[in-house]
Amino acid sequence: MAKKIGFLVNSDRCIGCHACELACKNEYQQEPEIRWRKVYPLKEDSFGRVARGFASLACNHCEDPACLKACPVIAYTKREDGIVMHSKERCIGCKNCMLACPYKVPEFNKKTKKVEKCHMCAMRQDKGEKPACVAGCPMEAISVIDIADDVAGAERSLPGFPNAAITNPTTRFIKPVVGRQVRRDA
Amino acid sequence: MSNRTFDRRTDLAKRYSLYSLFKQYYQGDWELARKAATAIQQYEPVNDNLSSQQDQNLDAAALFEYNRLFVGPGKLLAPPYESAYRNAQGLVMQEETLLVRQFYLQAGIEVSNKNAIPDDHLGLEFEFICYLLSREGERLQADDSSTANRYAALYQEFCQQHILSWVYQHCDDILAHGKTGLCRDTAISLVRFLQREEANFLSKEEFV
Amino acid sequence: MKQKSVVSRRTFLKGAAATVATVSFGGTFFDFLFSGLSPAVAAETNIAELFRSACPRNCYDTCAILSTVQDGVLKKVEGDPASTYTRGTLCAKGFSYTRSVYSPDRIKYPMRQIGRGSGNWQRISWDEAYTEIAQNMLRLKREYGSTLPICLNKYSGNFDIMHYGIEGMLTSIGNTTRATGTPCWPAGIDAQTFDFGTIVCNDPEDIVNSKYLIIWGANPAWCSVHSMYFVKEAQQRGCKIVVIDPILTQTASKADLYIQIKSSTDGALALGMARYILDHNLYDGEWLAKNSKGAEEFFSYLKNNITLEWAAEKTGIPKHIIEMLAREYATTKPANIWIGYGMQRHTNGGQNVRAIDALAAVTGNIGKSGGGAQYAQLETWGFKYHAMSQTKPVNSGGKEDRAININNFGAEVLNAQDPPIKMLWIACRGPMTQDPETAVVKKAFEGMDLVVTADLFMTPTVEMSDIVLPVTTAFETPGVNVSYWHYWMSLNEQAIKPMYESKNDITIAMELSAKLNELKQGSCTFPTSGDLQEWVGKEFSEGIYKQFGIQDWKELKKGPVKAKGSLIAWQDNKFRTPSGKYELWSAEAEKYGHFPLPVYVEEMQSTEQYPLRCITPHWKLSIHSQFQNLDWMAAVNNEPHIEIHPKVAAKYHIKDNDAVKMFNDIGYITLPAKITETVSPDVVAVYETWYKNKNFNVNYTVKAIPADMGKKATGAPGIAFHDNFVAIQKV
Amino acid sequence: MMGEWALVLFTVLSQMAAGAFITLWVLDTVKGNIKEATGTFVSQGIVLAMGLGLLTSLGHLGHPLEAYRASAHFGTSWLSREVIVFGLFFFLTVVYYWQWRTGGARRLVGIIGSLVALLAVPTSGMVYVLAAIPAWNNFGPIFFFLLTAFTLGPLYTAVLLTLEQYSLEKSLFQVVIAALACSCMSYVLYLSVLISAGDVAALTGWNTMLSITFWLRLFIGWIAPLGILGYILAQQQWHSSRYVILTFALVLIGELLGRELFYASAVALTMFGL
Repeated sequence: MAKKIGFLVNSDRCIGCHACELACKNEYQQEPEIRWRKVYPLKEDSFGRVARGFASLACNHCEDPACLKACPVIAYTKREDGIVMHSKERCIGCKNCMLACPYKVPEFNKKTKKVEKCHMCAMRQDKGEKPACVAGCPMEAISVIDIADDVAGAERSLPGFPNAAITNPTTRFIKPVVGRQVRRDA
Repeated sequence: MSNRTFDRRTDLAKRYSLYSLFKQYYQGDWELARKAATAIQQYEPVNDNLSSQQDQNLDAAALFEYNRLFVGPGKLLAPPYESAYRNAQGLVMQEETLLVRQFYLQAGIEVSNKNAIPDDHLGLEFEFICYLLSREGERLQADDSSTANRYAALYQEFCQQHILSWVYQHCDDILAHGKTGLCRDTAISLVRFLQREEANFLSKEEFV
Repeated sequence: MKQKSVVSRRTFLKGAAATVATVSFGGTFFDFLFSGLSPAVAAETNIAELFRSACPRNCYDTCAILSTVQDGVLKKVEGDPASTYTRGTLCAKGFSYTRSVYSPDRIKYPMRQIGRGSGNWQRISWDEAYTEIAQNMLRLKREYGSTLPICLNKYSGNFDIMHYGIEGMLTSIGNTTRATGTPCWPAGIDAQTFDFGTIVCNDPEDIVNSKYLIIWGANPAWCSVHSMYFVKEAQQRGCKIVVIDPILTQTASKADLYIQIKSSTDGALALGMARYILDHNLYDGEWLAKNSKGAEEFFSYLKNNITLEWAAEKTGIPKHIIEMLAREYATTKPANIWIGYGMQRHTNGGQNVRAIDALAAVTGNIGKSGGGAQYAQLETWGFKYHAMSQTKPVNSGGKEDRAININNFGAEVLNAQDPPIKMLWIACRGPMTQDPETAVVKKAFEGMDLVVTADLFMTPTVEMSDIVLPVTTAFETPGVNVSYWHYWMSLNEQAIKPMYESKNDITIAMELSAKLNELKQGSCTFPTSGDLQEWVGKEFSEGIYKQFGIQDWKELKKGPVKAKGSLIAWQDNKFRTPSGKYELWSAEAEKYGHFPLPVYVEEMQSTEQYPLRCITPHWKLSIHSQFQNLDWMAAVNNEPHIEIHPKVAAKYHIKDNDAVKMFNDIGYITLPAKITETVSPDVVAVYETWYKNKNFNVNYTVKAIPADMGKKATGAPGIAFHDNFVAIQKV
Repeated sequence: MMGEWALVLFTVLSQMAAGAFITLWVLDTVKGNIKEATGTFVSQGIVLAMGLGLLTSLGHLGHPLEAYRASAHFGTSWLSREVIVFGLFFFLTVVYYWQWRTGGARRLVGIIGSLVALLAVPTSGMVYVLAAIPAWNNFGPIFFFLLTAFTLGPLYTAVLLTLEQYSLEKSLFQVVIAALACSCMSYVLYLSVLISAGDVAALTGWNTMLSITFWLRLFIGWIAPLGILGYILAQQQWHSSRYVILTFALVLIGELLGRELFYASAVALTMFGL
């Protein structure tokens, strides 16, 4: 059975520098408002002590994708390895997938009047290369893993991440650990 | 020479000279642009004579406005680049510019200062049209109407695929930001001329 | 009437290429002359070529880049995997380079502003620009007897070695005025110069060998992204990461222990720890005896003047924490301290750095892998500076170049006398956005006969100039780059042709020199011609070849190279101080009017009227005024904000995202509030950068208060950027 | 979220057409006193409304010309099912109109058409029942879409009938009053449930409550028409077309405003509070 892959987002290593987001734009030279990968700031007190934390998210390539179900023209297909592909040719720009996706991943391109989203650099991975965001991350904070093997400390969600039960995303997270703090505002 | 080809040649000559005036207007040098703009008014008079009297300080204002619209150094108010209107952020040397480059190449033409001046600069696009029209005229003279028609078809294709897809918007920007008569009148004349060309394409559909 | 057709019949498209050459035929109204276009020569080549580039920005990491070019167009940039420091990655700014090379806002042609600041620009040719500049220079030389009225303000916009040709250009005209010093790191450099003799740091890849690492007033997660990989690696190998910073920065969020010290009291903490180390006999007496000078005096100063209670009260850190910190630092070997640049931008910045250096010395951590007091290094900058070293013309008036303080530029330009300053040449700099007291800088600009600025974009500085010269980006011109932190050297090949009419600064120097000599023979010694590649080659010295183990600079075309030896600072314990030892007691410091010992100097305090300290660190998506104006960056964030502690915000009834006015006696800014517990209650944080079309410049509120040190090594004291006291109110 | 005019128009018009079709069929079977000319006119009005609805829905698409492919994924996509069912319904309205005109056997088509109409409106509602949008992830969409059909539909038929001088029945207006009252009460109830539910849903609730569109919808869409209908019944004025047309207009505006609110209220799940 082909291995099912997904993103591992290690927010403990991530320093919120947006290199992944810009590496993706640089690879595909997209329009500025199109952001296939976004670095979301986490609420500062979501891990006990206050800290600046981030989660870098693109498409979660869900196991039962809401976009695929909602799309009236079958523009979405899920590959053997789990990557959810979107076909530019089939899309008619009805934006139904944008409503259905709990993670607001599909984006409407005003020029092509169609929706587009991250495809986990399927072509690069087929050539054995890492996705542009993974290759571009200076902290090696994001990687592609086989979701079958359990990575130490990997969880299915982060505080603030929409309920994973809806579409069963393949993205796995590692929570940041915040060290001891000697503060003067107690 | 049947009078039909004769009319076609004089019409072609008029269009050719108008295009070369617009080319001169857009090639960035203010003196040439000013002369071209006044010449254009003879061909395509914008008859509200209010704006026709040009005195000295109005002329300086026109120069600064011309630069603010097309040249710089700040953000261009009406950038004379097709990519400025075809991709959201007006980035040059992207897909749009390269499509224009392929079109030039089809006709055996390329930008002499390649990769320094974006291929889709309006001055260059008009120059390409002048080249096509001149080839058509030359072929007509040599009575080789089949090649002439093909140049005319190439011109029409280039106009529809590129010029008409953005120059109207470009002229709207000029009218929105331009205050002095000169730039505004040239923009109005350009719009009228292109509209006639467009109408001309439709009527020519049955003719060719 | 059928004319015999001259051209034989061929298929239309194939034939078009051939007939195009015979196109211009005279006599008919169809004659057509090529101007911008020409017959196509080569068929379109769409094979992708790879070029070695290097990021020349003012940044610790100076990344090696691989640029992909197709048919003369830069398609994308990637990190060069050959460097073990950047490991094939860039940062957000690096990845956005295609947007600056092809930005629609780039300045395309030389232009002349009719009425400085009026916004009315006229396009001029390069020749006209050179003529007006040269005529002005010669006129000033005639009127004032020397070229001293011409003042150059150039610094960190582009640290490519070739850009030192700009200084060379000014030298080749005669004695000129130079904005000297650096706003960035001078106090720290002087401090380490008094202690060690100069600034040398370990190879940052060595951080993984540290067992204890204090990151003191630095935020590598924003300003040296690739170092954070090694900090994380060290942490995973068991190294304890301690971050000391008034703001809980992105780096502090990754620390094992974060200490929210009161800003500008770092010296007190260091001395408190030193006192503890002394009392508990945790110092390395043997190393001190052999390699240091003034240890006894330092210890007696500690005994008589420093108590842990005082240090706790001064720094706001509980005594037991200081004791724990001192014990852990002294007993875990090797222990490393990374001293940040932000921390030395205070009126006692230099003295604080010396106190921290003393900690490393007292505990014998100097010269050790995984140890030391890291600040910066200029060891890999031993080039010939061929482009910079020009000879002054024989008839140039004045004795020598005149230095004015870059950190008080506006005032010093206005007050300059015999001769006054009448012309500015600005390159690789943005005084109108980066200098303190912007109003004074503007006044200085207004008083000039001629202001020439070489820049890529329409910045506020360009708006205040008469002539703007379009310059090339790093991808359009050859060069070579080294870093002030890591030990790699990267060649910067010319990947694409210069866009529009932009030129490289060396070309500008050559052509201006030609024009000056044309107008008045012998008025400029700068060579008037030369291939830029050769210019790069001429920069390489024997020392560089030996240090990097290469025979010829063209080997760099195969990839960046790393310095071969001396990657651990002061390993041989030979210090470049007068005594050859680590000088706790520095006579040199005394000579420059400082205390010989790293004693504590009182920090600047807030006032009744301006109770809050405004810290203005770098912004993560820009380097000063670069990058934030690009569309991709604006898509991520296009709004400045002021970070305020919830307790402070409550006092002023400010809620998240409310518009806040931050002001003091010289200026004010208005921007949205961000309520966050990551700043301390007595501090607000506003990140300095330039937003393209926003009237935002935090420097409106920053006074040109000099830092304590900087004169010795950099020619002028630094700026106490973070001693800026403000008040806030809800708008 | 997506206050798209195209969707507002499409949903309101299609639900009106469905309601009108069922009303016409009920009147025709129960009363049987509708002349063929009148029936043709009314059914023609229904075809027009449904056709206009389908046309406006194209305005929402990035590529309208390829809308025909939107029925491809009926296996899982409620949008495909909506396209198919309403497409079928539109076809049936045309056939029904044809039967009225040629006097053919319209009973059968009427029954099937009404059933398809009853199926179409909830299908259209299901498109919006999404886990990603808490405010919609309940019976709300279907319930309110049906209420639109049963308030606007009968009134639209009533207007068409009065234009053909057909004397209307009191019972029709009673149905409309019941539907309007039910719609108003359940919406207020729905809002209070939202507000008490907390975080994202509460946000939606408050957004709606505080918007002027809500208050306009309340007066124009519910209070004014109910007042008029009450007056009509009290004064036995249900024959005069003036009142019927006025009520229809008010309810139409009310429903359009209501639908605008419905779309604007779609506050999706936030990502890390953004």
